[in-house]
Amino acid sequence: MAELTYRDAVAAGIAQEMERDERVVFLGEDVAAPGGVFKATVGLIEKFGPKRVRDCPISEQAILGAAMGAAMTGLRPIAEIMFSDFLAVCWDIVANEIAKTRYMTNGQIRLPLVIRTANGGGSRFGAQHSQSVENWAMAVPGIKVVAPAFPADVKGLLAAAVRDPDPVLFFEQKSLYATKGEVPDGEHVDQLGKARVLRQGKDCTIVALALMVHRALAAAELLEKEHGISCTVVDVRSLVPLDTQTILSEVVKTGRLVTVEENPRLCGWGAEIASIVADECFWDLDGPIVRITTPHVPLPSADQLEDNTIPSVERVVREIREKVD
Amino acid sequence: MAELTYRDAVAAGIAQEMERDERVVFLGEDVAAPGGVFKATVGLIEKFGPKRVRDCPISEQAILGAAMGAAMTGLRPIAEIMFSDFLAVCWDIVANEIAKTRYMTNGQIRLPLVIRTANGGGSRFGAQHSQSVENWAMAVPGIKVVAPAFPADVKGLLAAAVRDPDPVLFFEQKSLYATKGEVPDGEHVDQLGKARVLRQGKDCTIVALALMVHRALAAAELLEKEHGISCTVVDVRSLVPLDTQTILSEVVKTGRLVTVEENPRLCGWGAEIASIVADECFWDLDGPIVRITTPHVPLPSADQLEDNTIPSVERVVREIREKVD
Amino acid sequence: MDTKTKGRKAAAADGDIGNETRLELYRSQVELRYCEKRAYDLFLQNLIKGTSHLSLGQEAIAAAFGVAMRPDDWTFCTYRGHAHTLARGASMAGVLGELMGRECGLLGGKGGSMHLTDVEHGAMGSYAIIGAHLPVAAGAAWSAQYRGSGQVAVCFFGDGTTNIGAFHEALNFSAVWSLPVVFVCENNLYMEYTPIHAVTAVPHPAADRAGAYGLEAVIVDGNDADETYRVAVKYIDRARKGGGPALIEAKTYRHSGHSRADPAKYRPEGELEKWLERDPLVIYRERLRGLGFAEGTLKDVEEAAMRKVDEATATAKASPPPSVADIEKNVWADGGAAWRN
Amino acid sequence: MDTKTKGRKAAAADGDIGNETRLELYRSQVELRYCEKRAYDLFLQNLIKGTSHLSLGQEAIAAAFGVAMRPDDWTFCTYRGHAHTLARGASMAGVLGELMGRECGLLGGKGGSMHLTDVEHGAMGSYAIIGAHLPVAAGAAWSAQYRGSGQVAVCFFGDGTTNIGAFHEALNFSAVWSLPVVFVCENNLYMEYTPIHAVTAVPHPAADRAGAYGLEAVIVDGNDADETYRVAVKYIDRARKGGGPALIEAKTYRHSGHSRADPAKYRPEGELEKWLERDPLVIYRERLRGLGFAEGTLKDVEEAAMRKVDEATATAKASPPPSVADIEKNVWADGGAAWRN
Ligand SMILES: Cc1ncc(C[n+]2csc(CCOP(=O)(O)OP(=O)(O)O)c2C)c(N)n1
Ligand SMILES: Cc1ncc(C[n+]2csc(CCOP(=O)(O)OP(=O)(O)O)c2C)c(N)n1
Ligand SMILES: [Mg+2]
Ligand SMILES: [Mg+2]
Repeated sequence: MAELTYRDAVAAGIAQEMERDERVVFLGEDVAAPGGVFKATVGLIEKFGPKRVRDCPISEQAILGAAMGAAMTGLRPIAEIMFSDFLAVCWDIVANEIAKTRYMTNGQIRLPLVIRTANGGGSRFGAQHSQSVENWAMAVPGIKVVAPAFPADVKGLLAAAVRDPDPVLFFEQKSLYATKGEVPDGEHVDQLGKARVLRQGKDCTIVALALMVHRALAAAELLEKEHGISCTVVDVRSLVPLDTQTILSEVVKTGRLVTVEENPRLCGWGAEIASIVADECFWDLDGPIVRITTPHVPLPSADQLEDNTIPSVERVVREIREKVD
Repeated sequence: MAELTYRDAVAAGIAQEMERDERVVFLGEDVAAPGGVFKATVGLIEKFGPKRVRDCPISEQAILGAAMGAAMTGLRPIAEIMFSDFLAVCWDIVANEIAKTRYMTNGQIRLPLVIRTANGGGSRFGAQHSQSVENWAMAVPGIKVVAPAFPADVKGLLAAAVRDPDPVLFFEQKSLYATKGEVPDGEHVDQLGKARVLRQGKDCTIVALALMVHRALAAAELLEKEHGISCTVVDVRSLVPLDTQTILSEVVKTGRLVTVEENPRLCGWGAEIASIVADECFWDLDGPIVRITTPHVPLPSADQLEDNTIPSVERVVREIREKVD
Repeated sequence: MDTKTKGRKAAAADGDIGNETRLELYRSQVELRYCEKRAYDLFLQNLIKGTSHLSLGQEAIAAAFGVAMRPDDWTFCTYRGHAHTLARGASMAGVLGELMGRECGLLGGKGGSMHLTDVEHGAMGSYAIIGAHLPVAAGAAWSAQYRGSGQVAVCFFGDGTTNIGAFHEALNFSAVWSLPVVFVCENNLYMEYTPIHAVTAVPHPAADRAGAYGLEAVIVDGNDADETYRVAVKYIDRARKGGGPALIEAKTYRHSGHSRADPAKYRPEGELEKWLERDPLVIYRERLRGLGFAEGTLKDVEEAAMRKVDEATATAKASPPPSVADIEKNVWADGGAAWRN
Repeated sequence: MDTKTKGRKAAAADGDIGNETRLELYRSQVELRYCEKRAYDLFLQNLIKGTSHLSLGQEAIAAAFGVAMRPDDWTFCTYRGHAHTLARGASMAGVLGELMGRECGLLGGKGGSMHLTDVEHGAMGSYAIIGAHLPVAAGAAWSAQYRGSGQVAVCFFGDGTTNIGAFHEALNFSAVWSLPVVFVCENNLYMEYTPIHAVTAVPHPAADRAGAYGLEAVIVDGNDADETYRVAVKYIDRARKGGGPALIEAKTYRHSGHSRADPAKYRPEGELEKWLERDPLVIYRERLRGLGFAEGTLKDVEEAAMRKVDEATATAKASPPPSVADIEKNVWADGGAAWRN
């Protein structure tokens, strides 16, 4: 096991797949020679050359359209959209073209491609460079949605996404790029659609994603130590496909569900999970379902404001203490 | 009271507001001389002239950008996006610019504008011309979201949207354009953020929107007559602001919630309402929350397929009989 | 004449087009015309639901490119794509069946008239959101370039499409990467109901923009199959040899309304009549007669085309509607639609 | 000199610019330079969090337009918008305060460095998604045209922005509607870290596209405040009189990296040095000296600017962080953030 940053795990995952499969190509803005604005793709151009690692104009529709056209004709492109907020400028290609084409053509066209993008807040970048938009993607049938919290998952899930025959939207939380973690040596390929139980408790099941997984874990620790509340923490990892088996069985064990979401409240992925649980585990619930989310506001920029907008460890502790007992 | 079609109620609402306020202007593709592809804006160019009613190039970003720039400098534009699916090509202007600008500028810029768009299925147009994307809009803080089911609401809510100081996304269900209903004579202005209880029952509260309101009503009638199940039907009308007071109090009365959504399942508005109810009405619920939605697939085109994809009256009846008793 | 030969002929057709190719161009145009007319009749019989966008009057372009392309080249087109899809060799019953929402439809009824696709024949999809397929065509061309396969992507779209952002991005992207893609703007003077000149800053919506991407301005009479064929061969061949993309503006006119619902009342008086005089089929038939083609030869082509259309219609009519079970099929490559375990 | 006068002067400045305007141009450039440098120092002291995009080296353009515009004209700019916002008269403490995330910030800390806005001074926002503000500027121009107010919208953006769809849509739209909007492309040779020539099909990313919208190609030396001022006056004036939009390409260079995080190692050796010789402030100072401006006059300007920057810094530093209660304020016009009752 080597220790890698979340950032380096991105490059490692891409490199692993490019090495084994000539069809894997990588394109984006400032990704090749500059190695990406988050330095997550440093070294790829040196290793694989400018034919396979390509810098693009500021043309997100062209970038994703090109990935789509290449995927349907035999390549397996990885496209970077620098910030997930910019998915809005190419949302048509994502939601109307990439996601729907296989179905509309009754399976004639397959689109094995990955869209990687830096998602989420914490960097004081303001409301147009900090959104968590994995719920935008989850709402669209036909595209898989992955959001890792740890370096090992970054590499393993990215590899799985590249090998997957369907399009995958891969959300990297930008505040996590500098975090470190153990990553298995050698080829590492994980499986899409599997949540992971990071901690077992008796009182409450916390379901979280990406950056919020870290806060949920820290909160669970505090709740246990200081308040005697024992929590399960589930890292969802993949929103589509969604590992409802794991989530439902963990909720049944504790009788309570708390979701921790970085996205603004309305129509977040937590709402979807809440609605599934409120249907399928209704008789197992011992109390209300609690959603902890960013208030339904665009994300403010100043540190003091941003830190008090995105759910913090303290807020998770506080809300669980108040609402779960 | 005059009887108007849903379609004519659109033109009537726009005309009413253009008459009273010089600042109201209207733009879109094929909306002026041609009167709109759904014929919902026939007569406006004749009444208000080409300075206030304008045909645009196929440039949705320019259309909504222009509406935004005009709104911040004193006009009150109504912009048409022909099909709501096309919101994807200008999603940046909607989600990143229009929705966020007031907040980001700390209130310096206000954007009194309305985006009207034809939403939903039923016309065999296929997956790129039939989507119900009101949940896309609901997920974005900073924009109000309205979806009327009846001609009177079309006129009244459209007028309210035009007079509202904030941006409003106004979803017209395209299968409803030909339907008729009573519309109050003279000036008619409704209020955003108010749901309407269309029918009171004892066993179950059905919450629906737009086309699904009609199916919920028909289903409720059948359930009552043929199966002795008595349902409340709530027409949500406005997703943002959301009239949680009405919804919660109606759920409390029956102890059961069923949402009927035209959108594909994941992250639909019904999930949001379910999550609110599962938190705030938990102790009042007598059974699981049921969501009836389109399966999580792009909408197929052939009549046989489309009719069996969007929730039908029969399906609502069946699911309520199976799950609510 | 099999499609392989077609390709080779086309590439050699710099000088005289040759009578075999001419007959092929005629055959294709006639088939496209008859099939579209049949589609219109099927509407009137209420056998086609939903919308539909006919290319009546624009057949010369689809035919010319169809004949000029190599079988492994790729076509990308719009909702107005029946002709382009057929011109690549797609099954006519598959096309009409799809319009009618039948099981035998190219897309099993899932896509409908606006999304005709036949990957086997290189028809890589019909796209119903304006502009979206231009970058996709660029991507296919990139894949050809990457693999050195010599394939070319041909992308059809309308005049109105030149005003949307994706057009601009795709053209610049293709030019910078020198991709083997030929963009074909069919300028039929209207977006939906609005004349293109009312919404466009330049008189030639495509040709006047070519310079913005370092490309030469190419305008062709899209109602003349020969002229269009020559231009098609020239720029497809250039792209194939690494000469990069082209942007071609083909002047044409649609005889019917924008879509099923449109009576096309916005046309100035006499405009349609003027263009009917330049009906590509009439022009071409007269030309072939002038070149010595026997009346009988042309009649044979026409009758064969009509038989083909009749047979396709019968097949499509006989096909059942798709099964309701199909609804949850083919979202994913595993054949299903599961979003959960 | 109040802003009203500025406007009138500018409109008359067809021939000689006049010494008063020259001094104003110098004053503005010096203020922008000093303030940007201060912003950089504040980073190094970790008083500015988040990102920040400096216009060091590009001040002549913001200054020239700032002086040329009428006070009720509108500016639309990008994340690299400190200079453009200041040049319209926005409070320097408001700008620095926003960068530092303080209560006194123009946006109360909500927007940050990429979204500077001061509606009172016609600075209608800084937009951080490439291309988005071009259509918005067109919309403001439409509103001016509709109301006959004679206002003009000026929209700044970079070379890299010319390759995104919104650029194309906004230019065509503005040209077709003949809107009073002046688009100003500041070509500083790079998008973020990628040279513009590597991703653009034409050598002059804006000027070579003007023809696609029926506009004349205008290139100006963006490091020469006088030349830029003349061009600004000419096209703003033309737009004001109903002559429609313009697209101006101003050649310039940024002295620092793209943003705070960027050491700009991708630059070829000697490039920065070459451009530093063409530093707009150095050029302009020399020119004024050559025209007979006394050393003392210029020193006065410089010292006053430094005092202004120092005072603004002190004010911003003294300002508290915004209140946490602000988070749920100003989503809606009622001042709140409620999405439910
Ligand atoms: C993004 C988008 N905007 C609007 C439409 C609606 N629409 C469909 S066809 C059309 C006109 C297209 O005109 P043109 O490109 O000239 O093609 P033609 O129909 O003439 O072949 C419009 C506006 C659409 N499908 N997609
Ligand atoms: C749609 C979109 N894509 C990418 C980015 C990331 N980005 C920010 S600035 C920039 C480069 C812009 O270059 P240019 O237009 O030349 O402006 P400059 O920074 O040189 O002033 C990029 C790619 C963005 N903000 N928005
Ligand atoms: Mg057209
Ligand atoms: Mg630049």
